[in-house]
Amino acid sequence: MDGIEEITPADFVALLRLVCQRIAAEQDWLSELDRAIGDGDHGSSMARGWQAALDAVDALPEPLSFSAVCAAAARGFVNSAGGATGPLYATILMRGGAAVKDREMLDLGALASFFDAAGRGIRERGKSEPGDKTMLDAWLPAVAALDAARTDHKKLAEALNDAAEAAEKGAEATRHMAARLGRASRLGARSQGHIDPGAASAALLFRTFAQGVTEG
Amino acid sequence: MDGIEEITPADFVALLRLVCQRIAAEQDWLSELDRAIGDGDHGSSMARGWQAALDAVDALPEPLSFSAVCAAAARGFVNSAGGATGPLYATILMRGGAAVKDREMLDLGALASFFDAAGRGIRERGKSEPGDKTMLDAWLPAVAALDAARTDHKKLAEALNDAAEAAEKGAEATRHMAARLGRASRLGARSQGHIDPGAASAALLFRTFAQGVTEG
Amino acid sequence: MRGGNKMTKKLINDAGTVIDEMLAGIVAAHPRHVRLLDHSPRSLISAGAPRPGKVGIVVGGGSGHEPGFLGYVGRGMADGAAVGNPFASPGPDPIVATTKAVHGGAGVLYIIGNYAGDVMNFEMAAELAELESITTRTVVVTDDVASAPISEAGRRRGVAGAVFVFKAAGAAADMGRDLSGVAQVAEMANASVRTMGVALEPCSLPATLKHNFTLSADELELGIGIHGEPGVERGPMRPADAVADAILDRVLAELDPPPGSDVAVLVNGMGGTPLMELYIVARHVLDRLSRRNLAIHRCLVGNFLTALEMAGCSISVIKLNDELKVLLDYPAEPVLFRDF
Amino acid sequence: MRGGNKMTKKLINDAGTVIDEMLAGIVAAHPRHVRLLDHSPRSLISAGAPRPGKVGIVVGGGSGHEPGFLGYVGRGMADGAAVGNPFASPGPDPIVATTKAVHGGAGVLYIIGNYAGDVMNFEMAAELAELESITTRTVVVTDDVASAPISEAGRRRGVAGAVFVFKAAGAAADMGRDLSGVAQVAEMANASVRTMGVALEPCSLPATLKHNFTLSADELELGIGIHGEPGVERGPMRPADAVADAILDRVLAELDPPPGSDVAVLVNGMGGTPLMELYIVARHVLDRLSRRNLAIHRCLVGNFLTALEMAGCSISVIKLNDELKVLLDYPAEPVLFRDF
Ligand SMILES: Nc1ncnc2c1ncn2[C@@H]1O[C@H](COP(=O)(O)OP(=O)(O)O)[C@@H](O)[C@H]1O
Ligand SMILES: Nc1ncnc2c1ncn2[C@@H]1O[C@H](COP(=O)(O)OP(=O)(O)O)[C@@H](O)[C@H]1O
Ligand SMILES: [Mg+2]
Ligand SMILES: [Mg+2]
Ligand SMILES: [Mg+2]
Ligand SMILES: [Mg+2]
Repeated sequence: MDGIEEITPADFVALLRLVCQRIAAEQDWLSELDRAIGDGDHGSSMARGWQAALDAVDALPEPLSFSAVCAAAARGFVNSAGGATGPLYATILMRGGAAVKDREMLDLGALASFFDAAGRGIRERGKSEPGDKTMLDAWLPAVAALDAARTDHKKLAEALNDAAEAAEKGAEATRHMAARLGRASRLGARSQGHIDPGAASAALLFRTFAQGVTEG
Repeated sequence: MDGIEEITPADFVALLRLVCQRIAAEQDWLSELDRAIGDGDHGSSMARGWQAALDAVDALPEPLSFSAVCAAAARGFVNSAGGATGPLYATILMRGGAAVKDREMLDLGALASFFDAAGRGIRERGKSEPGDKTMLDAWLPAVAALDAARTDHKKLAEALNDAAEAAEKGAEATRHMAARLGRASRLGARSQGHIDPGAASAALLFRTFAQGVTEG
Repeated sequence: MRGGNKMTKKLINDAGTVIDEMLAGIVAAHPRHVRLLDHSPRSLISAGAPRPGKVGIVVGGGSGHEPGFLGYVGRGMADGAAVGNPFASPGPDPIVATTKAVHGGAGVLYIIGNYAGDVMNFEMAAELAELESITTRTVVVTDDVASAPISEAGRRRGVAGAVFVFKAAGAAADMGRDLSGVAQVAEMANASVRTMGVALEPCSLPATLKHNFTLSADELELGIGIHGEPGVERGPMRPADAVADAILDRVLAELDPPPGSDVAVLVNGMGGTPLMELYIVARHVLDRLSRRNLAIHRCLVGNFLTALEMAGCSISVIKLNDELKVLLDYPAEPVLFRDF
Repeated sequence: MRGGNKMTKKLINDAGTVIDEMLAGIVAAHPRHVRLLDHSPRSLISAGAPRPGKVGIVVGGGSGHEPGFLGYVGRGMADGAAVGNPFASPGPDPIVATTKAVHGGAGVLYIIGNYAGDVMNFEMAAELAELESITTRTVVVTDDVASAPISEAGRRRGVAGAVFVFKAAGAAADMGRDLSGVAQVAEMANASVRTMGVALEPCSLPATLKHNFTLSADELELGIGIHGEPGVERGPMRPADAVADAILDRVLAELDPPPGSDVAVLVNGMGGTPLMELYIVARHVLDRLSRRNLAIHRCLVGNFLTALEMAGCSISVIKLNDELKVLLDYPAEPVLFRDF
């Protein structure tokens, strides 16, 4: 997909498949992060969720549409991942899919609205705010970076690279958060010093999209 | 008691007290032995039993008699030691005490009948035979050594030293036993290579008697 | 000390099939009391459900807390359970399937612990049930005093106190109360119970076989969660009475039951702690409550809501009014407690 | 892997007082169901005992097997328990005191496991009871196929199969049979049941806080005893189904129940193994028995006779005739199973 400026539904499925592989590869690290401040299952939940999402997508009849792919992936994900990640990624996929449901191809603008709608979905489903030390803290900076890149007329690959960098910085920043709200605050000061696992996996998702578009 | 040839009830109590101390000191080792082929409690059972025996004896009114001392010790022991050792040592003390109940002092002959009656008590209560890899395998050689020493007109201290050596050899010999009968046989070949804990503690008892009489 | 990098051992065949095999074992062992839905293998349903006109009660959450959640299915308690993977909420599909299977026309009450995953999945399921014209209500259990200050009690985790909530609500439903009445009972029970836990040793998930935290040989963790979430204090090992006191201090400070009033108590094992230790703890708890001139209406001691093989316990105290006393005494037949 | 030289952690105050504190906890938690004798604090007596004309049943043995032994005190099972120290038989005094407290004029049956200490202490107690004109009979449970070959079945250890023996004898006594009739029932149950266990991890005594054996990270011990006595094979870890098969092979080879006959099953946890794993094992056991065309009359799964915090389980199968079926179905209220 090197240099491509538009993503077809098939490209999109290919990108989701890369995410699935990347998450599976980083599964142990993600669970390790969750062990520090949660219950240690984030890696396995994500891996299971994405595998089920791809299985559901692979069972779809041709031709593929963004909304069919997103709906199937959401349903597969939510019923397999379990935990908080399930409904959050289901909401991400459903809201994102709804935002681009009439498109045949996604350009940078469409992809930005996909991730923007997804981010609003996270906030609603999770009743969470930025600074709560959640995946939002990686997601929202990435959405903002995509928006900025669009204003600057950057290429899709470059824009996604900016988004990935912003998400990684956002994830890294959760290390120092001791949010008043959200799960982290239950641990008090002890949550500080640890990256939020959901933020870390969200950053992996943006990084994988960027690499997928760049390297094809 | 160095060189003494007769044991008073008070001497006897002093010897039992030494046994109690010695068992307490070797408690961990005895439990270690029991861990290998049993349930790992022989040291603590013996230590608890002897402590209770001495407590019961210490509560006796003066003047002391062998039968009163033995009965009190037996009852204290059996209700505290628990496990197999409780009724076996209770039987040892009761049968031994009965064998010398009319004595005011124990010479070598009387002490030999004490231990001989005790040995027969073990066999009856335990329904066990020599070679079953039990305390009997230390006890009976010690009784035989006392008998031989008496025939040879040895001194009490020397006779008890012979008994202790015989008991230690007997205990050591249990290492190679894989008895057809008795608890050891449950383990099959795996019981071989381990000394029986009850034989080891019986040998300690004879050794303590020998040292007590020799060193005072 | 457990922990570090060593692998744990489990009597399982495959980490991917533990839940389905466990459920198959449960229905094989108790075929007259529970069944699984053909079309939804993670839905355990009471043999007596649905009962026309009775409010259905659905419990659920992650697995690994057994007899937690699914074990409370049975007459007088829950009508069905939606069963998640180890320590992970079930998805909406099994929750909706369970809801439909236990719906007797009087609506369905969800009773769940306050975990983001459970709350969001049951919320999605409730939206889907609504589409099929089934009215649901959700009561979120929040009894763990260690998980947030009282000013934010709504954010607290749900732990073993849930057993009292299940019991009270199950009795109310069996007595024929309507959905809002049963929900009210569940809310009342939840508002009356406080719990705090302690861990001596960690647990491990089937998928990782690794301990989910590490305590050194002379440490314990006060305020532990039932998934091994960190507690409020990691401190030195201490005698059972001191552990019980540390927990009771916090529980009683909040609950503050007036002298002469009735309470019920649950000393709950986390999975790996022998009953002997739980009764040693119970002795001190009951002693202290009695010295405070409280009447012990009922005391449960054992493994009621576990965290796999974690070593430790939790102590729950619930303040009782006359209504709760009647409800806790009402007969119940939860499937995993039908021994004799 | 547990084991080696590390110290274990326990929720106790003092190794010397664990039993008395546990007993105090049990009577405080269940005051309407059991009591301790004033003059014999290691004698736990059912609230309903003695019942004039009923054969008294006394169980007992070392502690550390909870709910084992003392937990089976209650209507329809045992009338009293003599409670020893951890893994050590009670002495004759508490046994005699228990005997006198439950004697209703119809004699007393002792049901104990086949351990030298228990056998000798109960024998001494029986001699002392005889002096006080109380007739006793003793049935020694010998269900552990791993502990001796069939040719020496009388030397076998008594393990979890004892639960079926308590249940059958308790029902027979409650129905009013005389001493020899109740003893006969207990002998019949003992002759019909076979058990074998497996350990994944060791346990530790309160007095030592040291593991009583060591298994490496990929080992298990087949045929383990309930005190950690070595088993018949130390071998590599394997899937739950393979473990169950290794046990069932030996149990069924001896029991050989004819196709079409009835059996009951107990999948017993050793103390540290989660219920999830026990039901995974139960699934395979029940599946294999069903494929052999046996009818599962009843299946118990849980911690019934434990070895402190040992990880592992045992599987018991009992062949049932019409009489045993009735006796196993008879109601019983053992004190440590009165949850709801
Ligand atoms: N209410 C919420 N809003 C947004 N994100 C959340 C919320 N709750 C949890 N998360 C995210 O989910 C991650 C945990 O996911 P996971 O471990 O899979 O679920 P669980 O917490 O149920 O075990 C957290 O690190 C956080 O980023
Ligand atoms: N039937 C028996 N006859 C003689 N000695 C026995 C018998 N049974 C056990 N013993 C002795 O008791 C010892 C074990 O004692 P202990 O560990 O205190 O009791 P338990 O075996 O009940 O745990 C054995 O090593 C053996 O010497
Ligand atoms: Mg998690
Ligand atoms: Mg022993
Ligand atoms: Mg989780
Ligand atoms: Mg013992």
